[in-house]
Amino acid sequence: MTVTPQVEGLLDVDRIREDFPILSRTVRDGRPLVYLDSGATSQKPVQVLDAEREFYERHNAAVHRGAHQLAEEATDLYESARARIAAFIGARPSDIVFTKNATEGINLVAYAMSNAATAGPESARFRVGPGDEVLVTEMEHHANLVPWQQLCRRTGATLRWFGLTDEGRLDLGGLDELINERTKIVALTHQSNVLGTVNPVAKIAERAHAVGALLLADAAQSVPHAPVDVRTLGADFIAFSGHKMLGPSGIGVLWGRGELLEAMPPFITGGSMIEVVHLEDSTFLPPPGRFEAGVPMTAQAIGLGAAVDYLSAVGMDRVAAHEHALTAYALQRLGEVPGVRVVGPTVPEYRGGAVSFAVEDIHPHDVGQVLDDLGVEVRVGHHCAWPICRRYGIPATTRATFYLYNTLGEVDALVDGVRHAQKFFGTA
Amino acid sequence: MTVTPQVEGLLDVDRIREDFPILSRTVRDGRPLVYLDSGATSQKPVQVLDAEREFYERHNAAVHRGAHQLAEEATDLYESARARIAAFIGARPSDIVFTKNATEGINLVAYAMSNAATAGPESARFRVGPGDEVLVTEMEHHANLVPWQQLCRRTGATLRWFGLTDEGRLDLGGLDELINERTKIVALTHQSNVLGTVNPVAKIAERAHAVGALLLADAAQSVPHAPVDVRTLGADFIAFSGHKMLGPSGIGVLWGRGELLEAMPPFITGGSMIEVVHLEDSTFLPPPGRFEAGVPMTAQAIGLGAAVDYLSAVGMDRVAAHEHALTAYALQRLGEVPGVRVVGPTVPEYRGGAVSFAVEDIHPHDVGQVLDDLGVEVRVGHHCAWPICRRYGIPATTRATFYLYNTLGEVDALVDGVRHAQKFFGTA
Amino acid sequence: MQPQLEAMYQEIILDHYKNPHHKGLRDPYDAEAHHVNPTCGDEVTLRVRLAGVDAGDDAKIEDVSYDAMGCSISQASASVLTDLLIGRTVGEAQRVSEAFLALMQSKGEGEPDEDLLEDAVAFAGVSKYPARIKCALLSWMAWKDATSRAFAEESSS
Amino acid sequence: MQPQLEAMYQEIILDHYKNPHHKGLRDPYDAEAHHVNPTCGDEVTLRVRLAGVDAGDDAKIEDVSYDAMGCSISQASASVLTDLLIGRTVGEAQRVSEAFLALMQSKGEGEPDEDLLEDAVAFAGVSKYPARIKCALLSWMAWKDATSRAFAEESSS
Ligand SMILES: Cc1ncc(COP(=O)(O)O)c(C=O)c1O
Ligand SMILES: Cc1ncc(COP(=O)(O)O)c(C=O)c1O
Repeated sequence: MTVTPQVEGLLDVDRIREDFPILSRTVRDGRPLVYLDSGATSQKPVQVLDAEREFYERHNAAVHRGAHQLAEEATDLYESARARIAAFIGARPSDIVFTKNATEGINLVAYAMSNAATAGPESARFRVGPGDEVLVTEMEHHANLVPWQQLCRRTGATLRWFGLTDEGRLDLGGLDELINERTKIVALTHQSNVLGTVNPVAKIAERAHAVGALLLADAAQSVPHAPVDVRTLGADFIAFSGHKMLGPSGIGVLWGRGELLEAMPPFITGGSMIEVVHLEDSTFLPPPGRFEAGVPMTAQAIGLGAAVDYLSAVGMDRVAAHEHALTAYALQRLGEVPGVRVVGPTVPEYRGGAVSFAVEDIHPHDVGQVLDDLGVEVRVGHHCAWPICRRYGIPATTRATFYLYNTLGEVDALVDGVRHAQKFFGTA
Repeated sequence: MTVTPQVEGLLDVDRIREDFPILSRTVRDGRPLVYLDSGATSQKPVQVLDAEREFYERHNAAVHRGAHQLAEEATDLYESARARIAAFIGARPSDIVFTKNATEGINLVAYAMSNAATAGPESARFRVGPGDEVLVTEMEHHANLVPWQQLCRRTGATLRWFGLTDEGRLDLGGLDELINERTKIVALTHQSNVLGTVNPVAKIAERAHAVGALLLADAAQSVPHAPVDVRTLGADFIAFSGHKMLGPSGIGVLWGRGELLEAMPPFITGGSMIEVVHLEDSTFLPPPGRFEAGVPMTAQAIGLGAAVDYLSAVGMDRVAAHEHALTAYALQRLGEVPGVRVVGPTVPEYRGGAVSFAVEDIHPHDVGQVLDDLGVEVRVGHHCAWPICRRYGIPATTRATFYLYNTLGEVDALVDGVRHAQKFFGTA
Repeated sequence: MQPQLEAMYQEIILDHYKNPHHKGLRDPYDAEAHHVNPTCGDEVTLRVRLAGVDAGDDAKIEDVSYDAMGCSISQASASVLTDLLIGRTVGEAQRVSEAFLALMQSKGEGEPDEDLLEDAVAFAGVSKYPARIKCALLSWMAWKDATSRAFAEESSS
Repeated sequence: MQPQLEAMYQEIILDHYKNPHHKGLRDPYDAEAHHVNPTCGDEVTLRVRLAGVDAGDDAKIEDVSYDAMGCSISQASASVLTDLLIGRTVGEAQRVSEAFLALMQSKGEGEPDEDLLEDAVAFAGVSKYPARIKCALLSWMAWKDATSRAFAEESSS
């Protein structure tokens, strides 16, 4: 075991870990859990679990529908959560829509764009058809790729993409050609869940706006890990998931510029999003109501409200600094292991804490199996971003991701585990 | 106060109520809570809350994605919940899809039908276009009306509907004309959330199938309150919500016949629903995976699993009998109050426990306010089924809905409250 | 009868509800607005008749007429609105409207200006019930809407 | 080295992984199938060559060749498959395949038939790891698929 060095910017992890009951459990024959898979989903502090339970035990009712006291209390809690979550990203409460996950948020925009074809003239700017272009990148999570493929399929528009450099950055060489007057929307990840790369959203948005295109940033991996302010980000829409940022499963957020949401046709329709309903036809509420059909994810929104309170109390800049330190340390230590190749930027600048790597002559599944056996839980596979694997000519990767509750010692456990795998398979 | 009579079929409510912490709270200046709004959303037993919490504190991970122990445990719990929920309605596990609520389930089918236009030939039977007809009823919840209006808007198909009789039943006089060879799908509620009416789904399905049409039953109000078996119901699809059946918010179910789901194009797309992804195009998993994009509502599915365990332990036939007794009693006692008119069937046969009524010369909002002041929580308004109000020429109704934790004494409190409102507003 | 209930349903409100003032749609009018409360289906159609539209805030409200379907609170509020606004200038009416809105958002803690709001102070108790605030505001929103339409039509003609 | 890990990565498995049998795609063949594990991206392309396709279950498996990209478990499993199935009749092979599937679903509790499964019994430990079962089954699923294609092509020609 390596002696843990003194590193700047680390949080008081011992105290934080007390809030996360799962982190004190053991796995596989009594090994302490080393959870390095927060990029897939994060663990939850008791504060979040308590907020949800308190809601169910004291205030549960259908929001925005009842006139009785429970319904009032539930509505208040739900809308107060919306206000705090909005503030967390510098947004107005009426500009955030609750979805079940980031995936639904992205689909909402993609479907609104095809629905614009049969909506009123106020939605004209969202219409897409043959000749129009939709632009993504080669590093997108399937959640920010497949919905756009399907939009193109429904409308006859053309899908194009930014390629990647060997270092795991976007290749912006063709920026001005790729974003042109045919481009209707640019959909790109703010932070890659595989490479860790943080993309220059503002710069790309500037070009997109210059040609009248919209820009959606997939913020599923950025909002949980660093301060994000929609007033300076440059994007017109962002989507993220609660479960990756200490919140419950089953809740996500779509933020959009007010004037865009205002003009957008609905996606999922039903109760609570209507203004007047006749059998023949209906009219719809202004946002965010227009996009929240049915009884919503009430307890989950309240849980996510508690999660952003928790993150704000720690401070998102401190969360980012902590992860930056862990990432730098992981890049350095993995770099020292012969036969290990990091896929993605090997410097901690403009990158977040997703560290993917290949171990020579050992398939990631086998690396993961050895790590799991040691209690080190990482993810292996294509991480829902298959085109990245194709781009770098690898079948899959092993990926470690960090959060505010991880330690340098856990990075050591990862590196030790990789060396163990090499010994086990006889490659080193 | 009335002396509570001896009635057949009642459950041991005292014991049941101990499982529901919220039912022992007070509202408005210390009044005991009389919760008669389970039709909007039900309360949750500790068994459900414990199942969710236990998941988060012990097993939380992203399902179907990881190879480590937590991911295995989470996947097992999620799929075991699916199997038990499927068994609860007599279905195969692979034929149920988790959605965020019933509304999403209905939208899934409606969007799959418009997506069929640009999907492969296997989806041909779902295609709709000009000349085709979509059939609903005048008693639909907006969740089972607006998505079909929008499908017609997207595709140019025509929306038609069954009217209602003065007694609050479907007017099936025009059955053979309304369901004809142009009909692609019939979407109707199994049990009305306003009138309480239980519709003859099997009979209507028989006619629909005879002309090659599909039938979707909105089971949001039936599955929570009575035994439902998809093998005998006659429907091709049913949708329902967890939050109305003791489960958490943020989870719903769409069931479909296996061979239909198999042939249906996806709705929401992204991670976890794909087979192979290229930048240009992707292929999709078989059901149910194809319809579950993104990290799912894991804890909520597990919570809903605990809810169906709870309901099964009580026995759905006994739940139905209990509600039947409460409903009969409520219809009788409300019938004795001068100036009160029940909207919907006034006999408890072929009806569930939603009792809507009008109080002469007092607006439902005002009735509801007086009741709320007494701790009796009912719903007032159009209950997301506006066309019903138009049909019966009333602006809104007051609605009481019952569940397994309600008592005859609570029905008495409702009736006493209505009389109190009449005194307060000087109408009796 | 509960004290809370009495606090909400002040005699003044019940009086306006039972005997609404200025009810019914009247001609002539400059603009009309139809507003609906989507949660409960309450509806109001409201017309305004202004004198001197080109005087802006100094235009005088000659008439406000309405037809409404809804609960005691929304009905009484419409009736009180007509009492308060007919005969005032648009500028004065806006101040009244803002004061009423503020009262409704006060969660039962407001100190209403009786001189300005007159009978409308009776609605203070309503502000404790979020679901009913919309009822109280329905006709006020329709009035605002109708008034801005009246100005818009004037300026486009 | 953990006992659990050893139980999974039996020497036999590691041997087949490092020195796979019958690897590579060969001609002639009657049918080919390409299978993918969507969770991790592992892929196998597998060809079968039958003698006497019209004999049904009595047709003899002359060759099984494959190309695979994936982890030790999926590679070793493909190698073991070829050892077990080449030279058998389709009917016998189906029994082997079913026995292997049953072993994989046994959650580590299976009592594998050593006479039937030979080297494949080494995969018993894999059945405790749900995420790896798919790896072990990948080539078997491809074989089933290719075989039924071979029959389908025969009957349609
Ligand atoms: C008959 C009926 N259908 C559909 C729904 C919609 O359910 P949800 O809002 O949970 O999607 C409801 C409840 O609101 C209902 O009562
Ligand atoms: C970059 C990125 N985008 C989108 C998603 C999709 O999030 P979810 O599955 O919660 O919808 C994820 C996580 O899986 C992600 O990492």
